[in-house]
Parts: sequence; structure tokens; C-alpha cells
Amino acid sequence: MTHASQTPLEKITVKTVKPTEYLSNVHPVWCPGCGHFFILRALTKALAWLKLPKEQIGLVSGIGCSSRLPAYLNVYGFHGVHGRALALASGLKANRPDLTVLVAGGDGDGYSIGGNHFIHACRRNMDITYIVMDNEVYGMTKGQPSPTTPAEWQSKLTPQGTGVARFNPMGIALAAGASFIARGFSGDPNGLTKLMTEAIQHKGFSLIEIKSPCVTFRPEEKAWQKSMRSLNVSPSSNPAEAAKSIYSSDGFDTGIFYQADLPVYEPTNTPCENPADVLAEIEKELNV
Amino acid sequence: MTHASQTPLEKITVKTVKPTEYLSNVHPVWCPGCGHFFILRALTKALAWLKLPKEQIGLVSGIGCSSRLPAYLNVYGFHGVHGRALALASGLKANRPDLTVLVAGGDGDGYSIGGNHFIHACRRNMDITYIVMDNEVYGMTKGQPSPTTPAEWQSKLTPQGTGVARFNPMGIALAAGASFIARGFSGDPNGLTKLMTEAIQHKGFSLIEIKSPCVTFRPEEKAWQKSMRSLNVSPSSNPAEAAKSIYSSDGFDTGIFYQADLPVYEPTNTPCENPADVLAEIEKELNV
Amino acid sequence: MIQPVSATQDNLAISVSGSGGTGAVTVGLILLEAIAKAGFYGVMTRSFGPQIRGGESAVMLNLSDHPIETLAEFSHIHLALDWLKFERFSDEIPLTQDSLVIYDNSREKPPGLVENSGAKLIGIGLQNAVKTIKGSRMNMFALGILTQQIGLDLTFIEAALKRTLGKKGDDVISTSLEAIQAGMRMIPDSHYEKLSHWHPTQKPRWNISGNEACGLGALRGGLKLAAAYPITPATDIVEYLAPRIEKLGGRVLIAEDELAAMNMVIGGSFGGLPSMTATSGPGFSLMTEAMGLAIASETPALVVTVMRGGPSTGIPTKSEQTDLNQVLYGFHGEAPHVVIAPLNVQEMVTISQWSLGLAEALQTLVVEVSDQHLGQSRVIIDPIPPVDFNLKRLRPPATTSDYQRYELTQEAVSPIAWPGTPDTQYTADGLEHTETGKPSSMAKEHQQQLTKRAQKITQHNYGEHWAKVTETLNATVLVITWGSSYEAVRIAVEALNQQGADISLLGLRLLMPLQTEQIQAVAKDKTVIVIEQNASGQLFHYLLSDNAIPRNSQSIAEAGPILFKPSTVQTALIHCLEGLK
Amino acid sequence: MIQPVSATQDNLAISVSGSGGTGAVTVGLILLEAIAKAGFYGVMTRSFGPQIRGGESAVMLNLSDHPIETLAEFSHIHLALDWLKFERFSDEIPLTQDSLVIYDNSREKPPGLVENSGAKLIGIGLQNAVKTIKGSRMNMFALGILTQQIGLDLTFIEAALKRTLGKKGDDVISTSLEAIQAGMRMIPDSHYEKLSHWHPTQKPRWNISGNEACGLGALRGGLKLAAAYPITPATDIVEYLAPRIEKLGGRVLIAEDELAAMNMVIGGSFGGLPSMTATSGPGFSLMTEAMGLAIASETPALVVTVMRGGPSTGIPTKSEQTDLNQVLYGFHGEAPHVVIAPLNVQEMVTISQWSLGLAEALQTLVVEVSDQHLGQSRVIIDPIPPVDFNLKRLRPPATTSDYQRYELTQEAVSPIAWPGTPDTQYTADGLEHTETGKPSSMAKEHQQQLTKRAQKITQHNYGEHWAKVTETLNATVLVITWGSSYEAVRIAVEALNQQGADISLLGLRLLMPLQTEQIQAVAKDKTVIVIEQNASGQLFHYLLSDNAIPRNSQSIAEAGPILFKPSTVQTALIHCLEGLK
Ligand SMILES: Cc1ncc(C[n+]2csc(CCOP(=O)(O)OP(=O)(O)O)c2C)c(N)n1
Ligand SMILES: Cc1ncc(C[n+]2csc(CCOP(=O)(O)OP(=O)(O)O)c2C)c(N)n1
Ligand code: SF4
Ligand code: SF4
Ligand SMILES: [Mg+2]
Ligand SMILES: [Mg+2]
Repeated sequence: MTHASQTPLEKITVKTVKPTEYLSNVHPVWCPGCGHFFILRALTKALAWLKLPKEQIGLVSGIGCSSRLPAYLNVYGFHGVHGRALALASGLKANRPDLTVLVAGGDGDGYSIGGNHFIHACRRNMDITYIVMDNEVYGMTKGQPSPTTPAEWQSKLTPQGTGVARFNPMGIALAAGASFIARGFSGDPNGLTKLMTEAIQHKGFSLIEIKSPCVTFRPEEKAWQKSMRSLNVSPSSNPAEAAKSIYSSDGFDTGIFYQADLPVYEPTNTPCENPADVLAEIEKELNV
Repeated sequence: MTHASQTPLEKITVKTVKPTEYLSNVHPVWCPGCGHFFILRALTKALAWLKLPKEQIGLVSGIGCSSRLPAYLNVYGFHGVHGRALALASGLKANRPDLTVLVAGGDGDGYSIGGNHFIHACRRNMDITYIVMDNEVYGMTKGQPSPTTPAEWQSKLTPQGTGVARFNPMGIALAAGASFIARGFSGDPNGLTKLMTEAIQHKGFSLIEIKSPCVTFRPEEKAWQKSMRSLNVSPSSNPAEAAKSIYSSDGFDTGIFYQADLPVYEPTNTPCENPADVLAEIEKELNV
Repeated sequence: MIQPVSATQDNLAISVSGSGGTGAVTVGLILLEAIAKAGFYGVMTRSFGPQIRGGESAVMLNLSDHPIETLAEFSHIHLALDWLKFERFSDEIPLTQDSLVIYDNSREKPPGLVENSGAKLIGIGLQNAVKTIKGSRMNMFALGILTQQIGLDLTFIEAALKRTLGKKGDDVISTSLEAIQAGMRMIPDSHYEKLSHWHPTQKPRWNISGNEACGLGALRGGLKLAAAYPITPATDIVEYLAPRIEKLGGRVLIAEDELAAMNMVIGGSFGGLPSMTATSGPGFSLMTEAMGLAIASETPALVVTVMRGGPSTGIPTKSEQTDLNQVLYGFHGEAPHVVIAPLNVQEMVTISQWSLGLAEALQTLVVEVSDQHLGQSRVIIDPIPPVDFNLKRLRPPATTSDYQRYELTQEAVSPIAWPGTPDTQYTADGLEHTETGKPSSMAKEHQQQLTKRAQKITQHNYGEHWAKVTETLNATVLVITWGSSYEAVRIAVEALNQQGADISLLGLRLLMPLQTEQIQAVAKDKTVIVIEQNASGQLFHYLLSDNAIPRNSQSIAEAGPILFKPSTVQTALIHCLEGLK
Repeated sequence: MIQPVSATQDNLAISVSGSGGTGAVTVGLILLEAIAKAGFYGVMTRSFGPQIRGGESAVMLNLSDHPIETLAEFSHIHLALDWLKFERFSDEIPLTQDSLVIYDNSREKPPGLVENSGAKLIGIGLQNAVKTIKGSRMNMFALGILTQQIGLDLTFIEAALKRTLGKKGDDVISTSLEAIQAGMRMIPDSHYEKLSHWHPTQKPRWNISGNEACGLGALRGGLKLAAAYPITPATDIVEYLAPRIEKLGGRVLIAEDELAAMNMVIGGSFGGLPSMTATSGPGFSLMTEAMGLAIASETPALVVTVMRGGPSTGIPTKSEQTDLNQVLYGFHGEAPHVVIAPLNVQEMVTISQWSLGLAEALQTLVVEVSDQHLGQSRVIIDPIPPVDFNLKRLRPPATTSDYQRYELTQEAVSPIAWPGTPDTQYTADGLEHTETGKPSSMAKEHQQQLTKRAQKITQHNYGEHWAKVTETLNATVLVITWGSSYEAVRIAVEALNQQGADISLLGLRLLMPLQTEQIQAVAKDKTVIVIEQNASGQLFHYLLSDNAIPRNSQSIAEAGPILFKPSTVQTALIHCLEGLK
């Protein structure tokens, strides 16, 4: 695999609101050097850039190193159970379309145990932004292979490697119906900030699949810093074309692969002015 | 949508073994006219064509009208719980690679509750054939929308339609790593028999997505008989190409969309000649 | 020795069976509504063969001039549209020599078990009749026959017909009416003209199923989100809600599976609005992890579970009170929550509203337990007046600074902020946490939060709804039961008491937290007998586990799916009381 | 009044703490192995801060010249590589005036709680020492100091070092050895030279963790498939199996989630070969639906659950006996199955083998319950001799015609065919079924199969392993406990008995089916006290629920995550006994 066509990663500067205002006073439990730190930083920058009021944000996660994210932000957060963040967030968005709903988690949380909610959240295409902090390993449980781990990677659980090909989260998201699909890299916080702002602004379900090295259980991933580069094609809104660019990517391009204006699922949310009357109407149906 | 390019559906005749030998004496609970009857018939024909010994077949299903299939066949069957057939079958195949393992179920069972096992079974690419009897509805529970139901279809549960786009099971299978992907139609039992024989013979995970009308809760599906036709391109082994043909299909083509020779996951299965000695070796590691 | 009372109550039991498409169920629906319009009460249950469609089905109606929810002891009139697989229903449609069986004599003969029952048999030419009226259906003739047999005024049938089949258009109505009238003439003598002896009421009444009642109660309680995955016999609840909740500013979310449904409920509720799901055993099993999250994160959530035969896929279409152990104990870790079971359809509206309110006020999981019988029975009841339980979420005061989501308070309920409110941001967590919500694995904080979560539930004053206690003067025996067994047990106990027995009855609604002291007070100096419909005596052992009942208490426990009838309960009670002597 | 015995047993307790990367755990591992090589016994537990890496961690060793599994009452020697967040461990590493604390005086001062403990403090220049030997690490100096303090022969340390760090190459070994020797000279006076008074054994022994012991037992039982999804603290079981099971003709399947894992186990077992999974509370919750399928379809399946603090995600890295309710009752429908809990690491090998055998022979779900403490403790034990339980699947006779998978038999166990065998094809089903396996919703068949599934379990003769009963002559009190609480309770009871108390002890292994009559026999005429590590007294209530213990029995129940120590149990027991007077 060659990484010749390096495009310089883009810059973003935050002017108006201080990103640190979005931080809580809880210190991350992450290992020093963990890629997830940079994702946290990029996210605070993106929120600041968009000037989103802290109290208008609902940030939902599952379980994993990555899923610890909500506690580190001074927003309304929910650190739920492993793999179910997207479902929880869908309930939140359904009841509270006024909130900006973000979901964060790992490759294990989202693509392994959470796989079913992943495809159905894509299909529903609610206005939610999904940030996957993909380190190709289960960090929290100390180093087991995930669905994005290469087949050869050896661990205690898989002394000869998994023997199973990694799969293609962006391809799955596309087939399932997500309307914004991007890849980012934690080692490129500015590019990431930009992707995040675009994803949050996009109306519909946005997936940002972020490569984020686990320095403890996958130290070799530090080399990603050298191989990641910006995508040199612009986002397609045609699924067949996007499929082609997703399938032919070597996994090291960052950028938006697909963005389309698809119907967004927004369950009815018209407040009821006169519930007593409406209830009486409903009860009338029962009369003999 | 036009259905102009009708290719005549292919014929298959069974000579050697009697398909009825594969039937059990349990009578199907299906409604008269249900598409699932024809899938049962095609399956017995395919098994007969392949001359597979009945006792060498393991047929696993979940819950649904479609999932009742195993009881109707005189093979080793498992009618498990809703949505988990592929996982159960993976365990069976891992322990018993000598058996021909088939999985059958509905669109609800496989794509809704079973979605996570679907993508991971594709990814694992074990030598299993997955027969989805897709009627775009939950038949067994009397007519609720499934992930393949069109957004406009109205039901008691969705009086104004689901408002959610149907998703693309073949596209998902492709992105997830399945190595044989086909669409069939219950109204074309011969074409279906042929697809089934090819899928069973294919080494790796085969998906046959079969359109099968639910005459009771989706009577309008009877019209499929007029619109289904054979695919006029030959199977691709290139994912990007296959993606294109899958994404550009109008949903009425039948045939093999993708077939590739991908690594098949086969967990070790070397019988141990001298377990006592091996155990003693293993216990020796514990010695102080 | 006490003798069982005659199983004949002042009721009228009618059943109709037939193969798929014959329309037995429609006959039942119209008849029930007509009976209601005539000023009476009734209950209707259905039974299906294993086929999806095209298989045999039956309806059983039990009618009376006072509210009634139990199954009849035997059918006064059984009308067989045909005899397809009638054996399947023989448990549910008992025939005796007091039964009248009407059947189509142009087809098969009655099966042996019908002939042997001693019932009076009348064969008629139903299939031929259909040919006489163009576009008519056999079941409408049957309806006419039944109308005539029980002496029901045609105007009520006509009104019920219009209501039930009105959508099908005027032609269908008029053809049907013609067939009904023809049917009325087919057997002119009436054999069970009971209605004329009954006292019709002028009061308004409702025609409602248990599942509808459950949905209505939740709407009254302010439900804003129902997230669910379809499952028999709970789907009807959400199907009832779907077209109605939107008018009240709420919504239904169809989940990809039960794991999603439960998490959607938690997310919706975290958003500040009352949220619920409805499921049955298999789905409940899939939800327990997330229910534990609701408990640990103190997020209000209502789960209605409609029990069916178990274990595993079991018997999806039939009733059994067999999931009690799970609804109480199906969670890992210490998971105090609230479990409530209504005793009949009539109270389902109010108990469901109460359940949702308790979830909101106590910020925890409330499981409301129904079953296939309660849920899918259709009954005529007096309208249920509205109640105000005044059960709301505790919000932080507007001037909060240093807001702590999991603050230790006197009532053990911590204020919960509304997302969108400035300065009260917090992270809800299923990891053990400090008062602020920060993850903690320290023993002190674990114990503090464990205690808080338990105390808020035990300290709450549940008022009178915890049970329905009917005390008899000088009672020496206390019968305890729950859920859909209650009505049959109540009638059995009343009958025994009329014959001089001294039995008190306790129908337990609040299963968790168990009101041990109150139960002990009622049980004092009495022999306790616990009656329930499952094989192992789950309620019995549960009551023993907290010493709520004496050590020598007796258990009457029988697996489903055949429901208790007053007579079977009486016999079992008499047997049990004899054994104690 | 009985006085608590001095908490000082004939043990030697050493703890080491430090921030991430300082290598405290390595010190513990080498020391434990060296102590074993020297002919002694010991147990080592670990504790981590919430950080993944880079956070603080500690090891606690309790050493003796006889088998030992409990935590020490206090640390004889605590070595602090630094003081980072030491407060976090203060519950787990109690210091008294009899403790010796050694710390690096080139860094921060000891925290207040250490100074206030009255422990003797020795500060040394660890950081400077490292500079004296190129490539050396601080923890090896610490190891040297400890070696010297307890009077351990260097040869044992050297051998243990080679075994533990051998993979890192000769250079690391020689540098480490140099550092150890330098460390030995740093504090020349030995303060705890206990070893010389102890009697070393020459017997072979094993160095094993509970999770490894569990895996080994399953391998002995013929395990062929382990399917699992990682979860703390159960992952080690599968990590132990992964490289070993293949040599025995088996395999590990990594599942996408726990729902898959459990279904894989069922599929693998349907294929005819012993199959298991390992999980913890949250994963167990996700598996209950499929476990119900194993029960209903009568497919053998072993589930090992390693409990951690709950509810929900709870406290993943710490121990609590808090999932008993769930492992007994977490299923919908009547779901009789087998639940077994080993009492200590020593018996884990045999009990795990037995558990797998019971699943095979009874064709049902067996849940083996461990916890974080049992699972992740590393102990030195005598090798466990092999046993043959002779527990196998019942196969249909070779000449079977008209094979019925769910045949009603005398023993209530139906023959199960091997897929691949001609003429015995069947469909396994979680729907209720007839003897042939055909779906059925009839009451008769439901009750027949319910009864069969219950009877096969209750009728089995479980032999002596159901409990470990230690009866004391003239005992007036019976203490009942289970799982990882057993060792601390045993020592407490023995100590009280030495002082004249008359207490019998029952360590309950077979939790389901509950051996009520046997328990009643042991409990006869005694006051019963039930001790367990959870907040609500789950075992206590469970025993009451079947009248296995008298109504006035006492409960000592305390939530985790701090483990019981013999002294805390003693105090609680004395308090409880006083209260009874
Ligand atoms: C139901 C359940 N199963 C398993 C676990 C254990 N578990 C916690 S986090 C995790 C994987 C985390 O991996 P990932 O999502 O990739 O996050 P990372 O730690 O790598 O950031 C697992 C398996 C759990 N908490 N709950
Ligand atoms: C855990 C669980 N949830 C829900 C159900 C109820 N249920 C049974 S079959 C089914 C859907 C069946 O649809 P599909 O798989 O498409 O099969 P079809 O009947 O259409 O052939 C559902 C929701 C169940 N049995 N178990
Ligand atoms: S284990 Fe890996 S993913 Fe987790 S905090 Fe450490 S470096 Fe990050
Ligand atoms: S309900 Fe639909 S899918 Fe089910 S048997 Fe009837 S026609 Fe077939
Ligand atoms: Mg990860
Ligand atoms: Mg379907």
C-alpha cells in the first residue's frame, strides 16, 4: 500500500467561544498518549465553533475507554450500557428534537455488540451525529480484537490472529442508509474539528469513523500518524459512486465520502394544547 | 419503475433423489398461498439435486412464519429464538464442519432483531447458507413493518407508514463480507432451486434473499409475480462492481449479484489423539 | 364437608368455532357489543390454532347483567361453523348435558367428544342458507341464530353490526342484516332466553380490551413515548397507542429489537418525558440489561409485560402467570424496582396510570405485569373515572448552584434536571457513581447509592392500592392470589363463604416492594393459601422468602395455559382445606 | 461474651502499591511464585484505579505455610513505590501499628492516613538506586527489599524471576537480579523473618488463578467449544482456554455480543460436543433469553458467570456476591436448571468439571457462579487430582426406530441424537412441543414437558458435592454461606469454635435445585445465620422461600466491593449471637 498522494491536512481556528468551557472537571481515565484525548479536544473545538449552548447538547455513549467521553464534557450526558448508545440516543432525539444529539463510542461498542443499532440508526436517518473512536481493539477490557481489527493481529484471545477479515463500517453505513459518512483521524485535530462541525450541521444521521490509536494495546497504531491523509475526491451524493470510493479506499483517507439529502426520520412532535379534551375524544371511542 | 427487460426464468429438473424424501410429516401452519410453501419445495428439490444425506444437514431458524421451516424437513433442525439463528448455526458449524449447515428465516428475524448476527455472520464467512424468506412484513405477529417494508406501507402500528426508508440487505451483506449474494423469488421455484444449489455448493457464507409474498398481511405482494425477472448481468467477484449492480437494482432482479473466493473462517477442528497426555502437558504449566 | 356450589352462575355462555375465514371472531365481536348496547356486561376471549390464517379459531363469550371477567364453566350454546380441529378447543369450550350445540349439518358430523358430552344437538343447513342471499356469509346466519336463541332485540345487533363492520360499506351491512334475520328464523324456539330475566342498565359503559385499557391508562398518565418491538400478546398495546398518542403530543418508535426498545425508553425518559415499552417474556429477557441501567441511572421507565406460556418461545398465544420470578429478580446486582400487577381488566386503566406515575416520581423502573388473558380479553365495563395521583418528577429548584444529580436526600429521591436547563448539566451513569455522577468504585459511595435506590422505593407511601383485601368476619383462612387469577378466585371464595366458609381474600397488586407487614397483619392467625397459575408456586415461595406468610402456608399452583375457572378453584380450595384438617 | 480472636493468624501479609508503570504487580507475581518454590502457600489479589493504564495499582499477598485464600487482616509490610492516590487502596491495605511501611523518600511524604496508622515507617532512596544500575527498574529493588525483609532465599527469587520475566531475555534477568541484590542490601535488618519458623513442603504445587482453574476444569470435562464476548472479570477464562483448547480438539469462537455467544454455545452443543461460555452480570443479562432456549430445548450448556459489583455496569473490577437472584430466577417461564458455586479457588477445577458434566448428563443449562475475587485471585495450591464423574449424554440406542427426541422416560432424561446419525433426525425447539418435538400449545403436553424438565433435575443424585458441611458436636448454631465468602467465614467460625463456641458450618455449592431436606436436616434445632456479600441477603431470602431454614434465621449481608475478612465476619457473628440471647 502506498501513501503517496498526501494532501496537507486542513486547519481550523476557533474564535468566538472557548472550547475549554465545554469541559467538565472530571479527569479522563485514558492512558497518556491515547488517541481519544485528541478527539475530546476536537469535539470541544467543534462545539465552540458552532457556538452550541452546553445545555442544548445531549451526548450519549456506551461502554469502553472511548465511551467515557460524556463525563468529560459539561453537557447533558448519558453513559449507558455497552453497545446501546444509538438506541438510547434515538429515544432522546424522538422526545427532544430541540437538543443537538451526539453519540460517541468505540469500534467494539458500535460495530460489535452495537452492530444492530448501528445499521438501524443509519436506516432511520434521524438527525444524530455518531462519533466512532476506532482503535481497532477493545481497549477497556485490555486488548481483544474488534470487528475492525486486522485478521492477523494476535492477542491472548486469538493467539494466531482472528482469522476473520475486518469489515467495512462505512460501506455498511451506506447500505443501511446513513446520509453523511466520513473518516477522520485523531492525529489531525483540525481536520477532525472540521469534519465534526460539518457532521453536526448535516441534517440526518452522520457517521464519523475516527481512527484513534490505542497506545497501550496496539502501540503499532502510532504509525498511523504517517499514513493518514486527506481524501482527494469530494463527497458524493450518489450511493453507487460513494460505494466505489469507499470500497476502493485503502483505509487511510480522511474526509467526507458521502453526503446526501435523504428523508430524515422525525417522529411527530406537535405539543397537545388541550390534552383533557383529546383524551375525552379518545375515551369516547370506547363507549358502547 | 419499468420491468421491461424480462429474461425468461430458468428451469431445473430433479432426477435422482425424491425431493419429498426430505419432508417431515408435520404440516405447515402457513396460510394457503403463502410464498413460503414454494421456498420449502425449492429447498427439497435443491437438496435432492445435491443428493445430500438428510442426516448430514443441520437446518437452523429463528422465530416467524418462515422460521417454522425446520420442522417441515426431515433433517436435524433447530427452531431457536427470534433473530439468533445465524449465531446458533455458527456454533454448530464450528463444532461440526462435517455437516451442511443451512439457516432459514424471515426479514424480521434476520434483518431487524437479528441484524447484528447477520453482519457478523457475513464477516466471518463460515461455510453456511442463509435463506431469507423476505415478505417485507412480520407475518407471524400479524402484520407489522420490517426493515425491508416500504416507508409508505400503513399498518396498525404505523397508521401513516413507517416514515423510514427500507434498507438494502444485499448491500449490507457485501460491505460486511459475505462471499455469495443472490436474490431469488418464491414464485420462481426452479430458478430458486438453482440458486440454492449454487449457494449450498459455494464455499463460504451465502445469502439468498428471497422475495416471498405474505398473502395475508401484504396481499398486494401477489403482484410480484409480474415484476420479478432474472438478472441480466453475471455475478461479479469485485466488491466495487457488485456494489454498483446492487445499488442500481430496482429490487426485482433475481440471480447471483456477487460471488467471490474469500477466506472462509474454519475454526480448528483437529481431533486430539491423546487427550490425557495433552491435558497432562497443560497442567504441567501450573507446576511451581 | 363444604360442597362445591353449582358451577352455573347467573351468566350466559356462548361460544363459536370454525376454520379460518369462517368469521367466528366477528360473530363474537358483534354479539359482545350488542349485548352491551342492550344494557348488559360480558367478556370475550379468543383461541386460535397454530396456523397464522386459514386455521381454526374460536371465541368464548360469558355474558351477565353485572360486570363479569371470568370464563364460563361450560358453554350454554356452542355454535360450530364447522368441526375443523374442534378437539383443540375442547379444554376451553366445555360442553355438558346443559349445553346446546348448533352445527352445520351439511358438513361433517359432530366429533365423538361432542356427542359424548350429552349436549343437545341441533343440525342446520348453514351452507345452503348462504346460497339464498347473494354476497352473504355463513357467520351472519350464525349470528342471527344466536340472537334468536338468547332473545336479543335485533336493534342492538343492528347497531353493533354498523359499529363493527361499518367501514366495509352499506352493502355489506344490509346483506349481513338480511342474513342475520334469516338466521333468526332458522331455529325459531329460543332455548336460552335469559336476557329477559336480567336487569339492563342505562349507564354508559365501555367496550375495551385489557391491552387497550393499559394503553389508555398510560395516556392518562401523560405518556409521551412508546418504543417497542412487536411480540404476541403485547403488540396490541402499542397498536392501540400508535394512532392516539400523537394527538396528545407523543409518539411511537418502532425498535429494531427489544434491546433497542428499552434503551429508547431510557433515552426518551432522560429527555424528560414519560416513556414506556410493552413486551412479553422473550422480549423482557432481552431488556433486563437495559432495565438494570434504568435502575442504576435512576431514569424513570415503565415496562409492561404481558405474560404468555413459557419458558423460551413457549406458548405465545396463551396465558400463564409464569414470569413472576423474572420480573422480580431478573437483574444482576441489587436492583430494587417496582412491580405492579392489575387484578382484572377493569382496573387496568387506573393501575397503568399509577404505574407510570410511580416510575416518574420514584425515578426507577416500574414493571407492570399483565398476561395474555387480561390483555386480550375484551370486556364490557363501567367507564373508569379519571384519577390524579399527583406523581411527578422531582426537579431541582430553579436557583440551583452546585447541582448534584445523585444527591443523597431525606426522601432518597434526588432532583432530576430537564436537559436544556442551563447550569444543571450532568451525566447519567450505570457505572457506580458519587452524588455528582462521577464514576466511583469506592465502597462508601457504592453503599450510599445502593441504599438510596432501595430506600426511595421502600419509603414511598403506596396507599390503598397495594392490594385488594376482602376480609370476612372470623376468617380462619386467607387466600392470596394475583393478576388474572383474581376474578376466578374471588368468585370461588365468595361462593364458599356463602356456604358458610370463613375465607378472607387478598389480591396482591404491589409485588415489589413487598408490603410484608401489611400482609402479615391480614394473615395473622389464619391459614394462608396462595393460588396462582404457574407450575412451581412462584408467588408462594416469594411470600415465604420474606416471612410474609406463615411457614405452613399452602400453595395451589397449576401451569397454564388453561385458565382457572371458579369451579376448579373451589374444588382445589376445598381439597386443600380438607387436607389441613 | 466471646472475644474476637486476634486477627493475626500465622500468615505473612505483604502489599505493594505504585502508580501505573511502576511494576507493583510484577513484584507480587514474582514474590508469590518464589514463596511457592520455597515450599509455602499464598494468595495474591490486585486492585486497580479506574485508569486503563498509567493509573495506580496495588497487589496484596497473604502467605502461609498452609493453603490460604483469604485476604490478610492487615499488611505486615507495605511497600509504596510512590503514594499516588494511595487513599483508594486504604480499605484494601489496612495498616496498623504492627505494620512496616517502606517508601521512596525521594518523593512525596507518606499521606496522613499512613502516618496516623502508627505503622513503622522506613524511607529509602529508591529513585536514586535505579540510577546506580543501568537499565534497572525500581520495582526490582523493591523486590530485593522484600526478599530480605521476610528472609527468603535468593535462589527462589531467581527461579521465579526467570519463570516470570524469562521471555524478556537474559539481559533483563541479569539486570533485575542485580537490582534485587542491591535492594536486599538497602535495609539489612529483617523485620518479618517469619519464613524460618514455617514448615516448607516438598510436595508439588500449582500456581493458578480461579479463572484458570475454571478453564482447566472445563478442559478436563471434555469442553470442545468456548464461545464468548469479552467482559471483565471473566475474559481471563477464555484467554486461558484459547491457546489450549485447540490442542484438545476444541475451539474458541469470539462472538459479536453475548446474545451470539450463548446461541453459539447452544448450536455447538446441539452439534453434540460440550460447549460453554463465560461472562459477568451485564453479559449474563443479555444471555437469559438464549439460556431459556437451552432449558426449553434441553440442550446442554455451561455458563460461567464471574460476578462483579452491580447493578448495571456497576463496579466492573471488584467483587460482590450480588447476582444470585438473577442466576436462579432470571428467566421467563418455569425454567428449572442447575446453579453451582465453588467455595474457593482450590475446588474450582473439580467443580467446573462437575458443572460441565451435569449439563451434559441432564441436558440443561448449568450456571457456575464465581466472582471477581475467586476468579482473579492467584493462589498456590496442591495439585488437583483428576476425577471421573461419568456424566455423559444419553444417546438413543443404535437400533432406534420411531425416535422421539423429547420422550417421557423414567429418569425424565430423553435420549439426544448425534446429528449425522441416520434415522434419528429431529428438530429441537423452544416452542412447547410434543414428545416428538412437534410444536404444541395443548395443556397436557405443556405440563408433561414442564414436569419432565423439572424432574430430571430434582431426581438426579448429586452426591456429596452439594455442600461442604462441617458439623461441630453439640452445635447450637449453623452458619450458612457460599462462594468467595466461604474461606473468611470458615476461619472465623473455626476461631470462635476454638474459643468454645459451638457452630456448624455449611458452605452451599448446589444452589439449584435447592437441597432443602438436607439443609433442614443440618439446621435442625439450630439457630441459622446466613452470611453473604450483597446488600439484600439474597441467599437468606432464597433459603427462606423454600422453608429450608427456620423462620427466625438471621442474615448477615453486606454489599461489596470490600471483601469479608475473618475478623469482620467474627465481629458480625458475635454481634448476631449476642442479639439472639
Ligand atoms: C454487555 C457487556 N459486555 C461486555 C462488556 C465489557 N466491555 C466493556 S468495554 C468493552 C469493549 C470496548 O471496546 P471499544 O468499544 O472499542 O472501546 P475502547 O475501549 O477500545 O475505546 C467490552 C467488551 C460490558 N461492559 N458489557
Ligand atoms: C424476542 C422476541 N421478540 C419478538 C418476538 C415476536 N415475533 C415472533 S416472529 C416475529 C417477526 C416475524 O417476522 P419475519 O421474521 O419477517 O417472519 P415472517 O413471519 O414474516 O415469515 C416477531 C416480532 C419473539 N418471538 N421473540
Ligand atoms: S487502553 Fe487504549 S483506548 Fe483505552 S485509554 Fe488506554 S490507550 Fe486509550
Ligand atoms: S401470515 Fe403471511 S408469511 Fe405468515 S403464513 Fe400467512 S401468508 Fe405466510
Ligand atoms: Mg476500541
Ligand atoms: Mg417477514
